[in-house]
Amino acid sequence: MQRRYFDYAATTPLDSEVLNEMLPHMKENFGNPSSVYSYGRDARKVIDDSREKVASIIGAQAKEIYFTSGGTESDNWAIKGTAFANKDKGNHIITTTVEHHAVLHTCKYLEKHGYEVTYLPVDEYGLIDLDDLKNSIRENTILITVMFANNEIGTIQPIAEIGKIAKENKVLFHTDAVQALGSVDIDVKDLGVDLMSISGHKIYGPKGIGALYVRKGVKIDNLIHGGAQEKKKRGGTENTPAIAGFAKACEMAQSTLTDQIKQATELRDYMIKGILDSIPEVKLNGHPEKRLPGNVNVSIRYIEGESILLSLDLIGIAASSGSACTSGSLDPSHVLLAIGLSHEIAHGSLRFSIGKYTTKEEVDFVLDKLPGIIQRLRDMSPLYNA
Amino acid sequence: MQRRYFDYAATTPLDSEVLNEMLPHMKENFGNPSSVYSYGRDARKVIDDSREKVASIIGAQAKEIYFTSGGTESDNWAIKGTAFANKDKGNHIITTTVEHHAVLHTCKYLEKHGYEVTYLPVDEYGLIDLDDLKNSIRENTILITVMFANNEIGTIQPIAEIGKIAKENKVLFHTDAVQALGSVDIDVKDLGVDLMSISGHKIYGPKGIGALYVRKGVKIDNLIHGGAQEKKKRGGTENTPAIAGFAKACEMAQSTLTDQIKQATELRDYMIKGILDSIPEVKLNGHPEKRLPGNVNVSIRYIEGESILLSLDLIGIAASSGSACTSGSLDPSHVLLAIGLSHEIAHGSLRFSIGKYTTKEEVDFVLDKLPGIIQRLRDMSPLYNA
Amino acid sequence: MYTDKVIDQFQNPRNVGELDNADGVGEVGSPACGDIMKMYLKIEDGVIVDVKFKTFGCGAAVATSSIATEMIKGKTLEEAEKLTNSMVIDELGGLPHEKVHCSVLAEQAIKAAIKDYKSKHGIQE
Amino acid sequence: MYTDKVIDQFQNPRNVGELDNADGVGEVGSPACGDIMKMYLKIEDGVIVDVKFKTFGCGAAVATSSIATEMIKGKTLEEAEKLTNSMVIDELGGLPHEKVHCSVLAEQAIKAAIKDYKSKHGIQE
Ligand SMILES: Cc1ncc(COP(=O)(O)O)c(C=O)c1O
Ligand SMILES: Cc1ncc(COP(=O)(O)O)c(C=O)c1O
Ligand code: FES
Ligand code: FES
Repeated sequence: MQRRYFDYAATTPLDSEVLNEMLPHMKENFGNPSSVYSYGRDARKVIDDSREKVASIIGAQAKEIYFTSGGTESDNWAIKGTAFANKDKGNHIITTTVEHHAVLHTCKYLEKHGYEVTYLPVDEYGLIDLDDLKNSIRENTILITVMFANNEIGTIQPIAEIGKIAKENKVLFHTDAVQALGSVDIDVKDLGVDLMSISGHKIYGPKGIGALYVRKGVKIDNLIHGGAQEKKKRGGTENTPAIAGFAKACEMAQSTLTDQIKQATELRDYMIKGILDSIPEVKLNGHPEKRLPGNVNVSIRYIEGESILLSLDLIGIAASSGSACTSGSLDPSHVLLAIGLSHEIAHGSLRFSIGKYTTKEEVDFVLDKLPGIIQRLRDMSPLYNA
Repeated sequence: MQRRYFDYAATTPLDSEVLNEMLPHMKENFGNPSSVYSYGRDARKVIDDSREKVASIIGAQAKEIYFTSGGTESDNWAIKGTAFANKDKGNHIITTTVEHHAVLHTCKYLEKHGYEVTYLPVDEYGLIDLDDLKNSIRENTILITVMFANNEIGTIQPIAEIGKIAKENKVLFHTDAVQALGSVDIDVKDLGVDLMSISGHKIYGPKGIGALYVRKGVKIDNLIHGGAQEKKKRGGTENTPAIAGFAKACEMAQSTLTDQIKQATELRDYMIKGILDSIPEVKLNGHPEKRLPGNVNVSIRYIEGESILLSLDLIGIAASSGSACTSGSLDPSHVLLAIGLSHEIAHGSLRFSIGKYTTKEEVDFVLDKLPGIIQRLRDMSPLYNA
Repeated sequence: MYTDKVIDQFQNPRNVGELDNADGVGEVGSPACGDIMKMYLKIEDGVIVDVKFKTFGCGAAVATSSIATEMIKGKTLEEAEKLTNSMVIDELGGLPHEKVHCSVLAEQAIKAAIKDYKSKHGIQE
Repeated sequence: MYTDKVIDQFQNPRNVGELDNADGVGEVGSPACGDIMKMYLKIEDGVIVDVKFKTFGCGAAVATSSIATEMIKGKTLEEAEKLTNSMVIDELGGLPHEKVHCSVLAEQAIKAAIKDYKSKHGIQE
């Protein structure tokens, strides 16, 4: 069966050019970059070059980029690292209710360790209110962490404005840009961002690699102590192949960014319109314009997400859902609840995410099949026609 | 120029069978294992199977294995995670002066956060004294962390005995087995180990992957919070290719362990004898028998390690040194100082580590070239003949 | 994750729908929790002669409802009351751990429908 | 990491050795720090006519010692005293950041040897 992938927001296939960039470092050029001999020096150079590349596409300097094992580690490090290092200045952190669990669970953990956290609410589109943010800042606020773009509903926050508010109030500003990288033009200096998390596997790069941008001068404790790697800020033998692959993926993302945005946005809007036009009682989640170019998120009344996913999977379509039934837990997506959906509606939500390999034919296939699937499930539902 | 690699303790080349195991998961089978659709289910199965394999070679149950980004993260997690989770029981940790920096720097960090750490000294061979250990245990001791085998001098600690002492005193016992895996037969249950760190890239597996064994029932806080991966104990999208590769590498290491130990031990003893016989004023570091099968570590009087490494590198030999001059810092290896070497002697130390691709011809090449290199550098040294 | 039998029951559910003249109706779960099951029973001489269901829930919820209706059709009320979720799971060839609770719902829905029938007909338990 | 010139000076160091009848000898560094340099100068009419060195240290230490001896041979003491470590680094085509301190040692060793000569000959600074 032909498989049609609509879950680029979860993870992306490795680009074959990226793989080609990685392979030599997995085989011959495997040396430890901390060594003086030639094996090591080759690896060192690859890492230095990669750091340059990653830095340049987000407007940072190479020495402000620290490689990590992924977006989750970057988020944990940014938040715990600045919280612990700036304890003398205060113990208050501001975030939002729609963050990724890597941020939310880290904040919850810090609450158990004497920190206070304000979770800013969002409006029906998933946007925070800037006045709210301003009013939440206190004497003892040390960090604002607001995600760049939401992974579920695609909503893009006003990052530059938040950066300005943070700077005016002399509070550090971290943004989780895992979903934004490769989908939005990012310049950390323009945006006034102090710390930023990014990840490789969301942009056709390898899994298990990410980075944290730490603006020069920002005080941060280590999360992972060890050897002298990453200027002593993150221990562990460097993952040279993954670093090389990540840099290549960044480079490719940057060089095709404008085209990618255009192509994805067109397919996205076509898909949203197609779904809304052909299926009654469906609602778009997230902001109509301020959203990731590849994000389609809809709530479908009367039925439950996992059963839709399963039906789609049986005809080769891979998508995702905000229903808790996909994971077997009780509460549906905290993001969908935060934008005001009822549990029932949240359970019936679907996310299709579009990537660089998505074709109009694939979208048409979904648009062709989805109404029938929905109807079949609605006919089984005690809530429908009820 | 033909390159001869003698730094397997730093990192190993990826085995081509391991790479073959990884490639399908990098390309077609790239799905997110947390997803319900078939892409994801394939990945989930790979991870489950891999966890079984890794568990079985160290005598653990699958559910006691948590994948991490490497040995350093595992060490950090084991120590901080148990320290934070068992704060109510006490704040005292026992370790040794010869641990890897991943352990030492983590302990130093905890000292800044209200923990007390005892650093057990070692004898001239690098072994701790078990009576010392017993005497260091206090009412408020929560963790003993002692490495299985030393990465620099190869000395193997009496792990089973330490396990017994820990159990008798109801103290958790973590061991950093990054160097031991694939070189020593390991059974966590027999050894009485509660937590154990291992890493992929030391056993011909991929970089950026490791695991922490956490015995069932051990209380541990997360180090990296996030999604529901790894039974909610370690967030981050799973690195499926690396996990599959790590499991394959474990399997291969286990199936050839006895032969590998024999082959490496023979080459090691041949190399040690060759160096000691042909070069005057050279001393073996580490224990003569209780040492890793692949570890050769010698101190060479009157000359400095980096200049030896450079000379070796120029004829294609890759080795490593305990001299601070290799990293540009001031103090030579803390391990060599801990076994009682003077700064001067420590600066002139060399480590050759032997791996599964090492041949007798390669060893003979080193034995042929090394005396001349040493002599040339000694002739330049103001300490020689002085 | 799901067995072929689960998939078959999900794709081709038996006995979907409602019974206009049902003798007993049971509804369990809540949309907030992500699952609701509604069972309709037609009962003659203490025997379940017809059964229909409607389910809001995951694939496992649909499959367990469907197979449960097959398992009780033609059975006496006493037999039907003995149906447990593990019998349903066995019949499906197993369910993923986190989906076991969905099968409990099917058992409960049937019990609720029988109870409804009994109370309507004044039968003491 | 090292330039070809560094490697060449390391592999084929010029002026290695000692001068039995040196007019000035300078020694800097300590084995504990991992580097010692010893410079021997032969001086005639205020000109360095011969120079030798011995070095315990890294490749950069050897290379800077070697090239420094080349740079001062045939020079007057005044010229030699003006030698700085950045001149040595330039001559080598650069050094890695963490090896810059090794080049300072060469400068210091020469200065120490000249000082030794001057003090032995009662020359005021
Ligand atoms: C004893 C020991 N512990 C920990 C580590 C760290 O492992 P990794 O490089 O996988 O982070 C190493 C190797 O660098 C090691 O030799
Ligand atoms: C917004 C956001 N933050 C963080 C992460 C975590 O990134 P990673 O999977 O690289 O740990 C993800 C993806 O899972 C994400 O979408
Ligand atoms: S109905 Fe929610 S998990 Fe089955
Ligand atoms: S002599 Fe130690 S770094 Fe150069």
